Amino acid sequence: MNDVAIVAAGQSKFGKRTDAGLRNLAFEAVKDLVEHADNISLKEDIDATVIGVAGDEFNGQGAPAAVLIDEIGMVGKPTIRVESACATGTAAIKTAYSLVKSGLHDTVLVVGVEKMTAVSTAKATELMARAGDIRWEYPFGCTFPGFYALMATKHMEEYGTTKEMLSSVSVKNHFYGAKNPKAHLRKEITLEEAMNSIMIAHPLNLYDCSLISDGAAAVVVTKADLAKKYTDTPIYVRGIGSGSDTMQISRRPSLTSLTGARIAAQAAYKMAGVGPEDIDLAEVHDCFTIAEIIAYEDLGFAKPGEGGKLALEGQTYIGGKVAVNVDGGLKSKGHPLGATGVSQAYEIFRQLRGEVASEGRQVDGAEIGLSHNVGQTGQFVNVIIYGR
Amino acid sequence: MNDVAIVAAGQSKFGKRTDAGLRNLAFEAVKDLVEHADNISLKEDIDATVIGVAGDEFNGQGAPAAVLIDEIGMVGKPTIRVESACATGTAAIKTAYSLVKSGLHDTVLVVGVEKMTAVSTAKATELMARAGDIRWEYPFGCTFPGFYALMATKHMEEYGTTKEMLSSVSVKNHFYGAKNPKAHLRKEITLEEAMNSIMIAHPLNLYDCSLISDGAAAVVVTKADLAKKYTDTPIYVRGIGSGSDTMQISRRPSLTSLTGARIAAQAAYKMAGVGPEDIDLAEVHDCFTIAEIIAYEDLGFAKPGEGGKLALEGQTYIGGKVAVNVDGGLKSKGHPLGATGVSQAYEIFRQLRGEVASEGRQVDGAEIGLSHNVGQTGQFVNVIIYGR
Amino acid sequence: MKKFGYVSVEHYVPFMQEFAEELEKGNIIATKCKTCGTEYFPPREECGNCYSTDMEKIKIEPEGTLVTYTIIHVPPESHANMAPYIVAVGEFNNGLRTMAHLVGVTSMDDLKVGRKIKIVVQKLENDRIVYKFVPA
Amino acid sequence: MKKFGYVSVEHYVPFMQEFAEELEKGNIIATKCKTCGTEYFPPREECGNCYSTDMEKIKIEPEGTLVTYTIIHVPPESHANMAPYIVAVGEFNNGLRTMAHLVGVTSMDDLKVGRKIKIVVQKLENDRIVYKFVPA
Ligand SMILES: [Zn+2]
Ligand SMILES: [Zn+2]
Repeated sequence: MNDVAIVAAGQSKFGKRTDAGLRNLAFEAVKDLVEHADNISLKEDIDATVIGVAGDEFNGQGAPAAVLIDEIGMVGKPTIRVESACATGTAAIKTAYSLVKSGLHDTVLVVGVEKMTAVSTAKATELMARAGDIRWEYPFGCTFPGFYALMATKHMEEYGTTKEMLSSVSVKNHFYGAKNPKAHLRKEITLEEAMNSIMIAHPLNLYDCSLISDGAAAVVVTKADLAKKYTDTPIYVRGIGSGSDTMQISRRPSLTSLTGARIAAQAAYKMAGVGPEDIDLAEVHDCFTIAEIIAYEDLGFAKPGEGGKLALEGQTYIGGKVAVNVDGGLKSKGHPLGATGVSQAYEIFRQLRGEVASEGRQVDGAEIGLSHNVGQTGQFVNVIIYGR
Repeated sequence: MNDVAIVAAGQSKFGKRTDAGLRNLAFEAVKDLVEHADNISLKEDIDATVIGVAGDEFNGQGAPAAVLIDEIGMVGKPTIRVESACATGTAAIKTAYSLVKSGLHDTVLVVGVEKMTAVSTAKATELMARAGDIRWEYPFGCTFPGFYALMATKHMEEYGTTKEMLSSVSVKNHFYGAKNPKAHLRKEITLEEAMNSIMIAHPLNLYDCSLISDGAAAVVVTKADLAKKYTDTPIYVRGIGSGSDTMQISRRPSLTSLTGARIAAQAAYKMAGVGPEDIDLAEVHDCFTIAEIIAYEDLGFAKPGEGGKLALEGQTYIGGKVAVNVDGGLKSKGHPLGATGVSQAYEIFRQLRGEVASEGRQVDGAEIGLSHNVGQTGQFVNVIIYGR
Repeated sequence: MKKFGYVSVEHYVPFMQEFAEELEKGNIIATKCKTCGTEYFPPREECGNCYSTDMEKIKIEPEGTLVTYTIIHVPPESHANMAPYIVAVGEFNNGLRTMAHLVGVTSMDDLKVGRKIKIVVQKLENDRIVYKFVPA
Repeated sequence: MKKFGYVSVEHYVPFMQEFAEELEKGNIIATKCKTCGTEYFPPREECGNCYSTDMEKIKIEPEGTLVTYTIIHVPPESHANMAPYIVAVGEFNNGLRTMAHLVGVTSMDDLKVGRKIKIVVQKLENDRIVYKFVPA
């Protein structure tokens, strides 16, 4: 335990970044990391990079890691690109953890990035739909919101989860996103606005859906015994768990929980030696409001079927049972696929170091943070637990 | 050293596989692995998978690892897809090594696969060209053969490397590929045929270029102290080295050597505690004949500029200085991008266990094998050294 | 050559062509592994449970249950002019589930999770063929 | 909006638009980091050496050297009707290298590695613009 640490983190502004291509976004995150790092020289201290990019087709560049490491000055050093759909960012961190812990590389720079808005929304929707089974589900035009809507319908039917509960998640995440200077959509919304926005995939409306965003995030992962050389306040990786699920969502016995997330959470808690009650703040994968509610249940913050109530009662605001997505989450901060899991680490890194106070959304005294990152509809899930 | 072992390996037939999609190819490699494994149950013994696929667009399936792990019965278990262009396969093995050595997972199944022939050759050429810099080199229509042709021109100019030397590589690789039942193009060719085939990108002609193939390969990677449970004759990973290079080939100071390959080789030799003279057989990345000649030099089998002579003298046949690509190499065996690096491991696994004798291409008493896998034009290079 | 579904992007393997041909005859085919008995629907030509390729065809009975549904209002590019449409999950043969469009809905009652549905074959334009759910 | 090269697939950032506009004026622009002095050609708006974004434009002098070349006979889909064409690497300003088509070749001597070349701007159809090499 505590063998691997994060010693620096950075993030670009998320948003519809007409000013920036894939390479510029990665650079911006790394530059932000460099400017906020305590005592690290990328040129001298980094031994390898891991690049997280989910989709080539959004941007057109094949094998994108090559151009990215050149842009950020890492030419010559080993690099690997990893991809796990929307869980790409945590897959990159897990890979970096392994490279470090295995002894292959001492210090690894992780960059997660996605440029999604260069294509039309219809095209982006198309590309994301193709991450569903192209043989048996894509031919029916089921979109990403559609997949989660199938779960929402079932969750509502089985547990009495209401539209109001779904919308409460959105209201909370916008509340915090408005305070996050790097968030894509910085505005508070009312419950009424959330409930009455245009329908995307029944029962999910516009405010139930995360944004299509451009953005990047970066962290430096190193051996614990080197960590203090780079910063006085490293954050340690205490647990990593991963799970997966059937390709076809229709084949799953349960549509109200992500089996892969339960497997991942259990493994991460076990490795970290903590339970849900120990988590001070959680970054969960709210690609859709229903996904955050299911995450509460899969992570053990609520019993099965009671996630909606937790949201409605405001128990996932700061000061509640557990602070969830107080950076705005995918909903308001944005969801550049490859960046998301790394951005979760970025947020937890800053929260555990007490660096978010000036933004009015610091979880005071946070000691343990959890990152829950879901690819597609649970075919890839990584849960990572970080501690001071 | 010797902490991580390969205990089982399998491969699909490589070729233009109109009968098989991406998922079928992966299944075929895993089935082959299962049928040849000594004592392993994938269901019980595998803790996670690493999937190597280079390009989504060849096949249309986004986030392909999800459908592949479902097809091969690994649902529920952790998975990561890795990509490093044509070096994807070894990136997957390196990732699996790290996951095992780090202690996160004990036993990992690696599957490398690519379905390339579903699109036209022009489209495949286009997609591979887009792995070059889409901003500064793709706009000039430089193909993959074109990139290597730029190196060939320079190598010929600088060292007097001849067309005959290039073609000798092709003749050798076809000689061995003809003996490999899983090779794509199983026919011997004469030096004359090789030298007079149609021009693709001057000075490289058809027989200088590797094939566009469908195929898959799989290996099981585990902790050394579990290895003997699965087989009496595990093969150990003794060294791994990686390097990279500038995105734009035009910016490189040298065009007669791959800097990333030199970095990777040096690191792998150092970790393994061996040198070029200790290598009994090498699987090198002969995407083009010039690439194999440069590999001889980068790996230290020949001095700079003398790789062509090594080929011409037949020193890389079995019985020569070092046996290179005696499975046919990318040239004759085929080059399904994600599968190639895993197929190199498959070949070395079988050679070091003495299992290729019946095919008439066994390197007798081989103790140490080297895998050299290059992504794009050296932006990703992995060198892995395996030993008995 | 018949193709399955409203759109497709992947290479069409012989197995899928056979599946589409059976559909044309009105047969909705699942597969069952002769070695370990695992049933696959949608069908597979390979068993991920025991790595056998010795599979037999079994038929999907038309009567089933609506597991869940959604109404797609914002479609992907490939379905640009079709929205809104209902995508649903149905269960057949006591446990085999698949996705399809649900059509013929005339009241909210037709959308009740758990209600009886039928799976039917429908030919489309452009030599395409598909199965659909209808309220039973 | 001008675009650089014969084809492009990526989102066109303002920096590339500026580059194309300068090309139109006949200026082939490289960049130099004001902080650490690193020069970039093709140009960049960001310094990968010191992470500064404070860059100045510098001009590429037209006289250069042919580093290497190839003749593309089998082109990618996007260049389907252009083959054969010569793709070359040229060196300018004593050490800055880039790729471009080499045109105006009349003898084998024009293809000699190390020979003098010039880099010139050429407007293409469809509002595209490019630089090319010609034997000097
Ligand atoms: Zn079976
Ligand atoms: Zn600088």
